[in-house]
Amino acid sequence: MSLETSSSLGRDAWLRLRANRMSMISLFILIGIAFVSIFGPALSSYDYDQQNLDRVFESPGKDHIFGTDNLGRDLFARTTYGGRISLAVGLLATVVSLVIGVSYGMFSGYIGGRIDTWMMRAVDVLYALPFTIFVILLMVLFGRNFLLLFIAIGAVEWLTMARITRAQTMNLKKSEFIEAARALGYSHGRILFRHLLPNLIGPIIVYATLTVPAVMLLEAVLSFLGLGIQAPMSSWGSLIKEGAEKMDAAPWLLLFPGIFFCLSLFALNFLGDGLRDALDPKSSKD
Amino acid sequence: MTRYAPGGPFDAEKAIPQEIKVKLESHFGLDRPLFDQYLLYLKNLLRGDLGPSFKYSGWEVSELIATAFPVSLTLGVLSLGIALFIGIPAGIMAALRKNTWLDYLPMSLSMAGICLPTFVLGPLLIYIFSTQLGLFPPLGWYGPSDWFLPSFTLGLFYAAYVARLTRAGMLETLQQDYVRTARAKGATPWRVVTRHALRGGLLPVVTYLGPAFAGLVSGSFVIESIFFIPGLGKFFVTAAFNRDYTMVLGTVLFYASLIILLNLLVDLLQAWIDPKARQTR
Amino acid sequence: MHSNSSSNKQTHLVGLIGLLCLAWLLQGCSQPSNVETALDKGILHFGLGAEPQHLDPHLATSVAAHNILSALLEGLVSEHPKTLKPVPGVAHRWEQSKDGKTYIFYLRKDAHWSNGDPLTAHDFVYSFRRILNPNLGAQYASMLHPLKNARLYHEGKKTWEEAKVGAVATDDYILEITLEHSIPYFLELLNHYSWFPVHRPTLEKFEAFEKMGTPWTKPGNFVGNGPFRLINHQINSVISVGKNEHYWDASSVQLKGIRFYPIEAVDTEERAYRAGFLHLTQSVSADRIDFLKEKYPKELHFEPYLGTYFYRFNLKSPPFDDLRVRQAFSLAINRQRLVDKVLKGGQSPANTFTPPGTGGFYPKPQFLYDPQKAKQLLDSYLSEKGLERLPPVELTYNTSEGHKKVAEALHGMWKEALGVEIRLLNMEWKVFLSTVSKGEFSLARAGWIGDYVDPHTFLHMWRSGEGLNMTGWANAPYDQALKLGETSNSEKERWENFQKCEDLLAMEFPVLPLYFYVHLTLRHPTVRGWHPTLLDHHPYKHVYLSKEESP
Amino acid sequence: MVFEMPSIQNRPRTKIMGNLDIQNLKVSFHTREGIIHAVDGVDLSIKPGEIVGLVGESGSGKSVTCNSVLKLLPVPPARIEKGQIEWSGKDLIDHDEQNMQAIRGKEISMIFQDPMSCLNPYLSVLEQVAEPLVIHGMASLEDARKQASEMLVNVGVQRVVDHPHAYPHEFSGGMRQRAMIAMALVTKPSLLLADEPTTALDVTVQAKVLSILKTLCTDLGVSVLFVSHDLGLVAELADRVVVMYRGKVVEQNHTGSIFSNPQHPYVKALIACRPTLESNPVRLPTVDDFMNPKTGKEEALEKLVAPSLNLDSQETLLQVENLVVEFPTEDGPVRAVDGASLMIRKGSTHGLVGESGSGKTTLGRSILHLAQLMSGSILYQGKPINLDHPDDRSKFRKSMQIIFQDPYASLNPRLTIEQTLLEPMKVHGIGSSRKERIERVINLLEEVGLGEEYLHRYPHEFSGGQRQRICVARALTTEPEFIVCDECVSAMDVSVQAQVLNLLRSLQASRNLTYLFISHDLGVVKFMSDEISVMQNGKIVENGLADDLYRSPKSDYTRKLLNSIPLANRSANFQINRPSV
Repeated sequence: MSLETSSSLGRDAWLRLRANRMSMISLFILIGIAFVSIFGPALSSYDYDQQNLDRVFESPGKDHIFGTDNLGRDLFARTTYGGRISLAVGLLATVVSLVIGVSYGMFSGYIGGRIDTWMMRAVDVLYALPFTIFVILLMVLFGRNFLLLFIAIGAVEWLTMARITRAQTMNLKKSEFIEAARALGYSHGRILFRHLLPNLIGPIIVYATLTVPAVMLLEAVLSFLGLGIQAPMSSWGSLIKEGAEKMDAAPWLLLFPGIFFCLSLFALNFLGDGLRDALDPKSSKD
Repeated sequence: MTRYAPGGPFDAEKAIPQEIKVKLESHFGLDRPLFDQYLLYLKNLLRGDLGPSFKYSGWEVSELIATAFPVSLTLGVLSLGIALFIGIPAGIMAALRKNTWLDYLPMSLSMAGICLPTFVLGPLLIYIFSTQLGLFPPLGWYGPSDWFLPSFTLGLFYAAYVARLTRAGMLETLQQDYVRTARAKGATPWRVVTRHALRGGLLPVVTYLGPAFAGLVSGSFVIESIFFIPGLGKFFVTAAFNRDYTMVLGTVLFYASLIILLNLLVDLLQAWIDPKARQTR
Repeated sequence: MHSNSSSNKQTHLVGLIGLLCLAWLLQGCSQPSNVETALDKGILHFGLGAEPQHLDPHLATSVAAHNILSALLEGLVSEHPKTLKPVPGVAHRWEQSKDGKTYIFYLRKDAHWSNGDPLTAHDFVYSFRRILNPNLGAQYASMLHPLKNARLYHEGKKTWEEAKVGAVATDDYILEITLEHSIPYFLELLNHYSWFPVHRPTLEKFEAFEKMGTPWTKPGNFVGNGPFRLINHQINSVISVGKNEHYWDASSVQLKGIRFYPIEAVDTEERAYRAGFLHLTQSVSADRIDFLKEKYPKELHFEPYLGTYFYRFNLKSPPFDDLRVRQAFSLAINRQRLVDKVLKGGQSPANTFTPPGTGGFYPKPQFLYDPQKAKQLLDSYLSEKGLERLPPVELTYNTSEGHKKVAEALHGMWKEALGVEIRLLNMEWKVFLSTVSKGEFSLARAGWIGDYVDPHTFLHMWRSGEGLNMTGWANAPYDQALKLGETSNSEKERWENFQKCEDLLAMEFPVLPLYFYVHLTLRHPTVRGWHPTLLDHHPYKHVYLSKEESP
Repeated sequence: MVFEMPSIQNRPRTKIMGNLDIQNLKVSFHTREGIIHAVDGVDLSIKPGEIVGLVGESGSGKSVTCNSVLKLLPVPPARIEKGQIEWSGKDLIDHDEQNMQAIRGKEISMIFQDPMSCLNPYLSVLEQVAEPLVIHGMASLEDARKQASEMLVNVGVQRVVDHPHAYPHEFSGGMRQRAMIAMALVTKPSLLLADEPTTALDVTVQAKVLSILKTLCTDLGVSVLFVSHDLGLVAELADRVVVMYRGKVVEQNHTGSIFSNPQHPYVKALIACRPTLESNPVRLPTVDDFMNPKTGKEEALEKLVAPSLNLDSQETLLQVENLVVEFPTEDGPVRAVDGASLMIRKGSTHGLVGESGSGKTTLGRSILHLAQLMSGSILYQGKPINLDHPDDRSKFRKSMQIIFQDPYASLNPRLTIEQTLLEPMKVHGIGSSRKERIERVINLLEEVGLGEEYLHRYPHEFSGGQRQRICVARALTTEPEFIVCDECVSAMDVSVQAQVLNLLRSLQASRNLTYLFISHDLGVVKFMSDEISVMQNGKIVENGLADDLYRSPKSDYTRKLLNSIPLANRSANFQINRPSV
């Protein structure tokens, strides 16, 4: 059905998203968390690595609203700083996986034929590698730094992205507007980037919102193995790991990073679901 | 690849004289060119010999895998059982009662299950069921009573995924025309779900089973470490950390073949569910 | 979709599964804990900390291996459970020559292997020969270097016979040992597993004389001479030993068996202890001390442990090629605070390298805290180099919560006192070792546990060119003083020379001692005959389980 | 058709001679965008044994009415606001789900439009056909299978006899729809609701399925509510026709009367705007002509015979010679086009008819080099087409265009109309400045009957007919000589179809365009074309002038195609002449 006012697809999707209460709450939570993570460390009167050995394991109070840890560091500063790292790892690794996966999948799906078969066979083979273990191997072998961490994770997560993109490309390739573009004599580059890619964005965004939490979880698992972020920097994963160890003695150490972590995961998932509904072209036709 | 990482299997804090190191490496054939080592390894592999472990002196890699795999397998099967047992009904219920509290509650719980890392859930369950209630042993893998907590911890995590997949799959199939046909026949809701919608709805779950099971068997080292379970994951991680080349290689090969086998099983399962897939093979 | 009428089938199924779960639950809760059953069964449940790489005494390198091997094997002498002073073991008496270079051991005739074979002096000679065999490549072979001419043989320069190594069985039951020079702590040395005997027929069966990694150490194959024998070994799960009826002193062994659990995760081990799964934990996480002190005041033990926790400087690369920087880094550390606020386990601050009192040696405290002086020293270095501030320094440590904590604490102290930025870099154990031994570090964590109770076990590390040194520090006067301290027969002379070594370390700062270890453990009150010892050795034949309150 | 009634001895039952009476039914959908009144006060009744046709275009509420009877509408968003659905004395609206289950499939059965998706792909056909008997406890499992098997044989699905475990995907669309009929009738219900049961099928299959449906229902004494958008089709079958328009019943009468004497202007339009084989008008009347008599041109309705083109005087624009196209599949290559030859003259329309899978679409695409040819030649203005040279390529792409079937899928949803129309000009360097191009775009839009105000909108804001106009405009951006119209009106309601066909015709006249007009609908092709080719199994079975082909078909296949067309759709002056029931 046609709407009275002229509106872009994006606007339309946004309107639908806005009608989805869960997604909007999620979006606000995410914005809030991002805000706190970006500005929190600056707002806090403590540095994330500033110690006060006289005030260790303090429960949440006036000076330290989230309490302090085993070295008397302010948990609020550490949690918000950890948010920066976790969100950055999540986003960057997702971007890496997007760049690799989307170009690979789009290329494979568009070309089709034997090349496509081989390219997808390669993805299958990589799928056969137990992927957590693959990341661990990478981390153990090449030592650890921030850059490598998300490259390793991203390099593993791109597989699913490539599959999704390829499937979508295969579908779209058959659609008549791509045929029309070919009949109009458009170049392959133009078809790929102007006609295919924008139409892939919906599923890509949806999958990306689901990849971010997956990456953050993986980072947490790596933290558990001591392969995560370097101390004294913090990430939610490493804070939760430490908190879990001191769960009965200092529950706040688990509680606050855990709340932040879970909230963002919740929010990202619900936002992803909401985006999926909002961007679904089916729902625009009714 | 492991070979190029810094460190060798015989490095220890107490520095050993170079000549002894050379002796050691020649003992394990590490002094030969990499290519020769590789050939030798392949030759042994054909005989089912994965070589000796560097780290566990006196043990063959195949022997270690043979002892660890049944443990991982039991853990994997139990957790998967729990995951399916909880996840599928929850997913179906959520799909049938879309946008009611019967949907929101299990879906929120499943979200919680996904974002609660096992290293938080594990100790929590131990604290409740073992330390406080004394119902189950806190760790170990010595008898069936040890199986409950770890497989439950792991199962819950996967149940969350299964529930979400089931819900999505069911929502998709419940919209299908053939479900409407079934209703038009006068089928009861129970029959519509079990006989008509479930098969299609579970296809994504089935597709997920392969990687999930492989993940359960291979990636459960966190659980294995928390619950002190002598499973494959722990062997692999310690092997990677210890530069135990033969062990790393052996486990990776083992995993790869396991995954191939699992994918085959999943294909068979899919064929069993989907007659179209049956025909194409 | 309407499905108001929930079907009967559904309910039945749910009910059935519920019952099954309940059955499982009930089955689970009917089991008493290990510690509860242990009193009847006489089994000690022991947290081992790590899976030992080898159960072969000549190849073993870890504390975990020691804990098992001391149950399975026995050397010429044994240890007193409280003082660790030598007491008769396989040898019921021994004689020492005046110059301290020759020992004659008289072996008891009732000493047997666990399969009933008699144990003779030849077995010891065979064992010494095996560990020193260059083809075996044993890491601890150098422990036997005090034996006369052992080095010649070990380095492959001469055969055993040609070298005339100073270990000769003059009789089936008499073993004569000749040393290169007198060693005051020689008898203590004999309790290290590298001196333990191995069963020749078993080794020959598996061609293990010069081959490592043979299955002779597996249960069913292993033949030992200790109070216990190996029953079961499941990797990463459990190692069980049971009483050895062929042990000469079997009647005084009270435990019927020991189960060793190689639980690596400290938290898992603690949970295991709290649930009554273990009698003893290998360690306790520092962060848990306050909590455990409150909950288990009688079961948490802080015991002295002969070891130093320190950092190595790399003298070959800036900024630590300059003495002032090393000094500044040392002076900026408040060791007392580190110990009190961070470690909290009753450790003592290391103001010397050798733990005070090691073998009766009390070095002068010299590594002190003086932040002002530290700042001055660093400033003088910076102004000389024309630097505004020190470029970030990397601190390398191997992955572990405890090391991370210390590193983080020091990071804070240095930042506060010197304003320097430290970058922490954790690595896997093997990567760490190779990085450090290749000298690719600036500042690296280290720790040293004494192999025997003598300052020499600590100070010999800093000899020029010694493999353990790794700092690039070489100092001729130090080598000379060490040599004198090593060989001298007079305690006074030895202490003087060792003090000289300590002085040199405190002047040159190749190393940064932080604190002296304490053995932190949770121990169940039913464990008796277990005494705190400096080396954390606890001869199992004196250990027993009893319900009664200990005196 | 002769068959034995499978008798159920052990469970005698009295057949309810149901009488469906719908009164003042109002159904609305509550969506995010607001409330849509899909059915707005419908009265409808079916007497026992009667076949009632329910006709309307998409969105008229006919399917919703049909689905409301069995309460199969998704609730929410659908809601029955008001009214009664009386079935043998009881109001079904008061029935709860459980009571409805007892009626569904037993007393009232239903068949749906798409046989491809209405059968459960995971269960064997036999099992599904037997299921209603099992559900309603009318037979044991074994007995049910036997009855189902018999019923399947009755509807002509012989396959299940030898292959009791055959699955839906092994069946063609027609066979599946037969199976659906068997499934609906296996319980011998009193009423059958058939919701567009033949729409997705080819004409020949449709004719077959309809005849089976009719015979069977008559024999079993089942009354039928037959829902369709095709008035002509309904005329074949129904005793009485009900026409719906925007949720309301606008006219209901006996089939004969509706055709001979339609009362409501909408019904008149529906009958008139469908191209028939007999007439040869210049333009088709549209619904607008009837509904708005003031602006409409009802007077222009006279059957103006289009001046026929003197084909011989026209030069040949395109010559296709022995074309072969193959597609690789898992079971080896499939020949979609198998040695097709045809000739298209400048300024003419060449029609291409055939059933689905006959290769007509592939042929059209391969002429544009959108599909890889195996062998054969295509000469354009006497020259082969060389796509390798960029200049030739651009020239070729400019002069040949295509319009597709699905106007929803053929526009990039992410581009505005302006972007869509500007892009080809940019790529081919048409127009010197942006301003000039925009002017051209506006002119084009006006030419296809849309205004400047649509420039910045996105495709989803348009109706199907409007979209197809945009597609036409896009095809015209490069000033082509030749356009392939690939089923370009097949998915449309007749009223919209008429508008688009009129547009295409007028554009041809004004721009001297040449069309290759591909369709499965003989009437439409006849209306558009000067010459027609008939395709079957990748081969062209007949070529000829449109009128000749229709009057005296040479091949059996063409004859069969023509015979499958409902009588009413063959002639505008159709008089119902049915044998009485």
